[in-house]
Amino acid sequence: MKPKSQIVDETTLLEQMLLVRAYEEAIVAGSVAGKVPGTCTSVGQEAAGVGVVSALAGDDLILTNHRSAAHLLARGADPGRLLAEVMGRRDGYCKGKSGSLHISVRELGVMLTSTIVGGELSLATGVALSQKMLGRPGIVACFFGDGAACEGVFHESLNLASVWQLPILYICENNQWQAFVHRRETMKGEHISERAAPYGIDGATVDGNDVLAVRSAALAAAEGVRSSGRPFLLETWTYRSRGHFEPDDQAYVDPAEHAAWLARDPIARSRQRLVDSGRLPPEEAAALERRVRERIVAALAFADASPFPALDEMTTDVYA
Amino acid sequence: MKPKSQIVDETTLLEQMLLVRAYEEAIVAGSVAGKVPGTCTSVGQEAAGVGVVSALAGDDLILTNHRSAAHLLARGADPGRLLAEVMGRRDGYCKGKSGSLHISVRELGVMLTSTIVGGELSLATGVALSQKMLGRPGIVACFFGDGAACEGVFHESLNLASVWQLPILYICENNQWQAFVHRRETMKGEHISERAAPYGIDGATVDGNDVLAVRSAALAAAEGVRSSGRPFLLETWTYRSRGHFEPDDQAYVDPAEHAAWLARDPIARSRQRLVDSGRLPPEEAAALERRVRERIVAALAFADASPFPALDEMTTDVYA
Amino acid sequence: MPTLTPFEAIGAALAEEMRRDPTVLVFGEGVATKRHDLVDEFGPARVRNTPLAEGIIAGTAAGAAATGLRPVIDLLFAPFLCYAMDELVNSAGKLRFISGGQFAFPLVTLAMTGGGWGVGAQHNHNNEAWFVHSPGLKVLMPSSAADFKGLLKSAIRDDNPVLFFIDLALLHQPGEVPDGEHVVPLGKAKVLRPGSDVTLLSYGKTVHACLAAAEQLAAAGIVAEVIDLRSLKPLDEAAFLTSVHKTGRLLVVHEAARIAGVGAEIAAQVAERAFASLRAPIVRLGGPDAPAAASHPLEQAFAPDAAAIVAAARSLCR
Amino acid sequence: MPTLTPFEAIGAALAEEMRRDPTVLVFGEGVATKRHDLVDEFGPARVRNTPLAEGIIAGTAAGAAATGLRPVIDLLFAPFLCYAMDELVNSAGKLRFISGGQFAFPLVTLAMTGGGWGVGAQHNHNNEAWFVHSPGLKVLMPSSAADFKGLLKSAIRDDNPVLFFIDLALLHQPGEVPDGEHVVPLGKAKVLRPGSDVTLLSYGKTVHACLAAAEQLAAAGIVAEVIDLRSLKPLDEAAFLTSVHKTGRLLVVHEAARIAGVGAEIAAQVAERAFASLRAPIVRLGGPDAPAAASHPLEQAFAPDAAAIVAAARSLCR
Ligand SMILES: Cc1ncc(C[n+]2csc(CCOP(=O)(O)OP(=O)(O)O)c2C)c(N)n1
Ligand SMILES: Cc1ncc(C[n+]2csc(CCOP(=O)(O)OP(=O)(O)O)c2C)c(N)n1
Ligand SMILES: [Mg+2]
Ligand SMILES: [Mg+2]
Repeated sequence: MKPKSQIVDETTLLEQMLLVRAYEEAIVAGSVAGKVPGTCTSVGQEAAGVGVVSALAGDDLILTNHRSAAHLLARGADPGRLLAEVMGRRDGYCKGKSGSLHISVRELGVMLTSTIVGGELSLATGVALSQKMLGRPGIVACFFGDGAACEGVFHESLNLASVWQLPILYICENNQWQAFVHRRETMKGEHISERAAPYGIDGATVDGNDVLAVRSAALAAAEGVRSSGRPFLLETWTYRSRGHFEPDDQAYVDPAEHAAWLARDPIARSRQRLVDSGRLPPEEAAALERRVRERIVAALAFADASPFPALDEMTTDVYA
Repeated sequence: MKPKSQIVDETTLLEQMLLVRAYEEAIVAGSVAGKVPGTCTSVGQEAAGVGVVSALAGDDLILTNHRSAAHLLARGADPGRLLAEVMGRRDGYCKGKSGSLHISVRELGVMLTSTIVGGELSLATGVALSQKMLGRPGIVACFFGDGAACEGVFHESLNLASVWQLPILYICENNQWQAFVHRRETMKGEHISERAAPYGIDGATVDGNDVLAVRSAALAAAEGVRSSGRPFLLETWTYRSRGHFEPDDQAYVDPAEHAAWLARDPIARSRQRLVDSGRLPPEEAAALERRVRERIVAALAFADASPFPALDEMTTDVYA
Repeated sequence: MPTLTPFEAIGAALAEEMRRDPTVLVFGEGVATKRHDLVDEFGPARVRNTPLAEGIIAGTAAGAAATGLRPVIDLLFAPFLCYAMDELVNSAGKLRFISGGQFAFPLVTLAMTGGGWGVGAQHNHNNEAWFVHSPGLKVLMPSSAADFKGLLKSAIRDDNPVLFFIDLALLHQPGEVPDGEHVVPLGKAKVLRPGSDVTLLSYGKTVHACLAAAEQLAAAGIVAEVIDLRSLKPLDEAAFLTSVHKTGRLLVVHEAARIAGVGAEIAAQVAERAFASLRAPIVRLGGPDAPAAASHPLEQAFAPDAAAIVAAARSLCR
Repeated sequence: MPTLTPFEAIGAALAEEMRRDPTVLVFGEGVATKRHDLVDEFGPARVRNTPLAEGIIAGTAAGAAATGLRPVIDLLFAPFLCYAMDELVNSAGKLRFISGGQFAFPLVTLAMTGGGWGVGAQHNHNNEAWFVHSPGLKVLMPSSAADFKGLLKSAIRDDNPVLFFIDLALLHQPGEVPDGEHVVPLGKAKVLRPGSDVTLLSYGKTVHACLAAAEQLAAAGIVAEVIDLRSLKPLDEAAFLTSVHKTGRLLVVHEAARIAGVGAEIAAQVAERAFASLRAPIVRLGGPDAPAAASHPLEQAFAPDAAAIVAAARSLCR
């Protein structure tokens, strides 16, 4: 069976990217207004997240981290329930207990999100072991950052996945930043994908700001993992346009580098390509953007109307 | 200045290897007799340890682990004080508090031995940072096993040493075993030295059962670290002939592999080469062996005569 | 009743639970070598050696537990848990709550601890109190072969992450284990010897020191009640409160450092909830605030012995 | 007296100690970005950003401390200490003892903790008790800007590994800091408000809740003594024993989970050593045995507040 994700067209991908952007801009605006807690946004990285998720099958499982909006929304998460979670409300996917940093949505296969950098890498092997031993079809897509690739558990995870032949698609979103530190300060070499070979794992790097390139690299990689049952490391080469966490004045960022990457904004590029090729008339593009913004307005209203959890929720869900 | 270690001849190396062997055989015999606690021996790996230590300068520093006899003895540690430590006696290098697994001898530059697998890798970067920032000449030689190369901190250590340009000679004694598990079960590929490249570090593998080969590889590697101020990863390819810890029936060991490696015993090879080439007449070799055995007999007597520490030593040396 | 060592009792519990439930599996450094009988019966997929990397062992267990398996992992010695704290505490312990109850973590972590092998402070460190202080985790530390088996079976069936501490000194001490299905519930202490003058509360090997002390105290006319806590979390509060209401005197004993150890929690609870019954100060006997030495006499002196317990109990009952 | 926030007080302490002693250096994830004034003054070799890897940060600090440097490391949030437990506990805490005193580990680890930022249980977890229970380590947790500065300076000068916990809610609350050389010794609690009826003992931000409670209690005719522990290890036992001898009643308050928290150690010590002075049960107020929620009202309710302290104190003094 061909997974349904394989029939996605670029307009759908653009819409998803726009949704992610609008969602995060709403959070930024809300946090400036003091109505929404700050978060880690993925502005500038939408293609990397959306492109990979679009290449997954419905029964594949996702593990992600603190910078998860693109993964969640592309997977079909409801922006209202996500915003409710960010705002600590009862209708959030995690009942408001998580907040923005570790949102899991089990019903969508987004499992065990951890904000401990590297946490998802340590858990992914177990999830994949379950898939393999219980004979379930889905592979495991594990998203992590270039910073996480400095944690020792990255190495432990890849090594175990290789030795035990676990079906994991590792996706490193190399956004050049590790909180307030540039990748250049923390590692030699540019590419995390090069770190796969010593474990007997194949790796590749793709332009993470081109949603079609990401999608096709991810389709190939996921297909490889699926058919071989072995891990693969895909690096999406991208850039975190905003700060690490809202608010962040980005005073530490080189303006030239920043500008160069802004010029490669994944949403503008995809929109341009669609419009230029005639696949998306400008007025339809505008309508798309309007629709997405309306969805977010409604989502925000939903979240805002959701009550805070009752105080006795402080001690529920601790033990099974 | 040429470090004095560079004028060592093979007979000296053989003597050191014989000393290590005799020392560990005494421990094995003592533990069978119930007089000495069991230890992790390095029988079969003597060339790897002795060859590297012989290539270090006097002001270089060594970090090692639970399997440290060759490093300590080649560095000049007194077998009597070592045995006293193994036996938990007051005259041990660590007052009997360490026992065999984490013997440090600061006066010889053997620092911060940890029996936590990977512990020495996490500490070596700090020792090297001190050397570098305080302008001290010695490099840091950090010994670890193939098993330790599975711990995440191996990756963290190499990455930091590379990024901060720390003068560390990493030496992986790949003895094929990780306690009761063969290397084959825990990693793809044979060589730990291949794991250096992604961090921008050079690596090499040498026949760890040929003391001259080890020595010359280590001399070159140490010289490189010394002159560049950068790390290097040297793998000594060897075999743990005895069990992980005494006693150990080695029921889990493949007899064919074991036999093949025994045929490459580093002491027999070196002795043979010296005798065959006429550099060491057989009767001198026999005399050497006798001398070494006599030293160990005396050392054992010294250790046995050393009292146990007083009970109030239980709470000294905890805080500075 | 058959006689088993705790090592054998653990093996029996593993085998029985693996037979009962195909989702139970066990992995760790050398566990397939050490328990090759399990490999023979259940195959290499369910009994696995791992690379030497405690973090990923525990993380893998947590990920597997949340998605349908029931892993038992052997992390060997308690100090090695230091490499697995994120996975045990931040993941297994917290992600159920953080996710609003979306996941459960039925996983058991085995770790040996305590003196007896002369291997020093990086193998011998009773850190069980850390896990008692960490949310979402349960903590066991049995003192008899029967409880090793019965508690491990319960731990495997429990839907929460359980730390199962093995007092090294007991591992090869044979004891009777009831035939057939023998399951001991978590969170239940056991009164090993009833008494009226003083409560001796302990867990792990110092339970045996308490029993020996009680024997000696009896000769001196002091009737000590000896309670084996067994489960450090959940704590059987009713058991020790009931006992102190009766005896009015409490001595808590463990090998772990006294400072901020499990004994502190018990003393604090009693000082709050059984205050009116107390006839004497609450006394804790525990290890010093020091790493454990390898040297045999020092290692042995670390844990409170029967003589110290007798002396403390006598002075309480004076 | 100048007014500084604890963030600034930490910066001032670092700058002064780095000026005084060229072997002091600071490193961590983003510390050179966050404290660029220190980079300007002391250069990039002594103020370093690191890769994102807490284990090697702490291990490097331990190795450097043993060989001539005096590192201060910033591990950001207390739950991230989980990745550095081996290096802090097994290496820095134990290798002095294990080596028979050959090494010392003058190193300071900074970590933020507690509610206030709505970031949930993987950033907010008061695990200071773990380190109190670990040999060879010292543990500090100040409540005032002055103590942030004075204790950090002492910690840097101390020859032992010190865990320095920063209560997040206090970080940007300005307070007066004495001019010039201001050093606060480790191991000394501070009586913030003398009293005779009940002792309120706390550390970190709940000290302020205790002060507010004392104010309200005074209005009700109950004279509470408020003590800020400041140093969790070494503990100033004389300070709280003296106070309880006087008041006969003890309430221990902290945000950390009650179970096996630092309050348990204090309650246990008092129940042993000031038993005869006690006129009421010892009560502990602490967080629940649960991870901290991100949701604001739940996060805030985690830590005991003044109302809870007043209620508990009143019932003690009834
Ligand atoms: C163990 C741990 N250390 C530090 C942090 C703080 N922190 C959160 S995100 C982050 C940067 C992560 O960088 P990267 O992995 O590249 O992901 P990105 O944020 O760039 O997506 C840091 C340092 C953390 N959450 N967990
Ligand atoms: C963190 C940790 N895990 C496990 C152990 C138990 N252990 C001691 S030595 C050893 C094997 C180490 O293998 P390797 O690094 O190859 O060194 P070798 O013993 O072969 O010299 C193991 C598993 C330990 N001491 N520390
Ligand atoms: Mg990044
Ligand atoms: Mg090995």
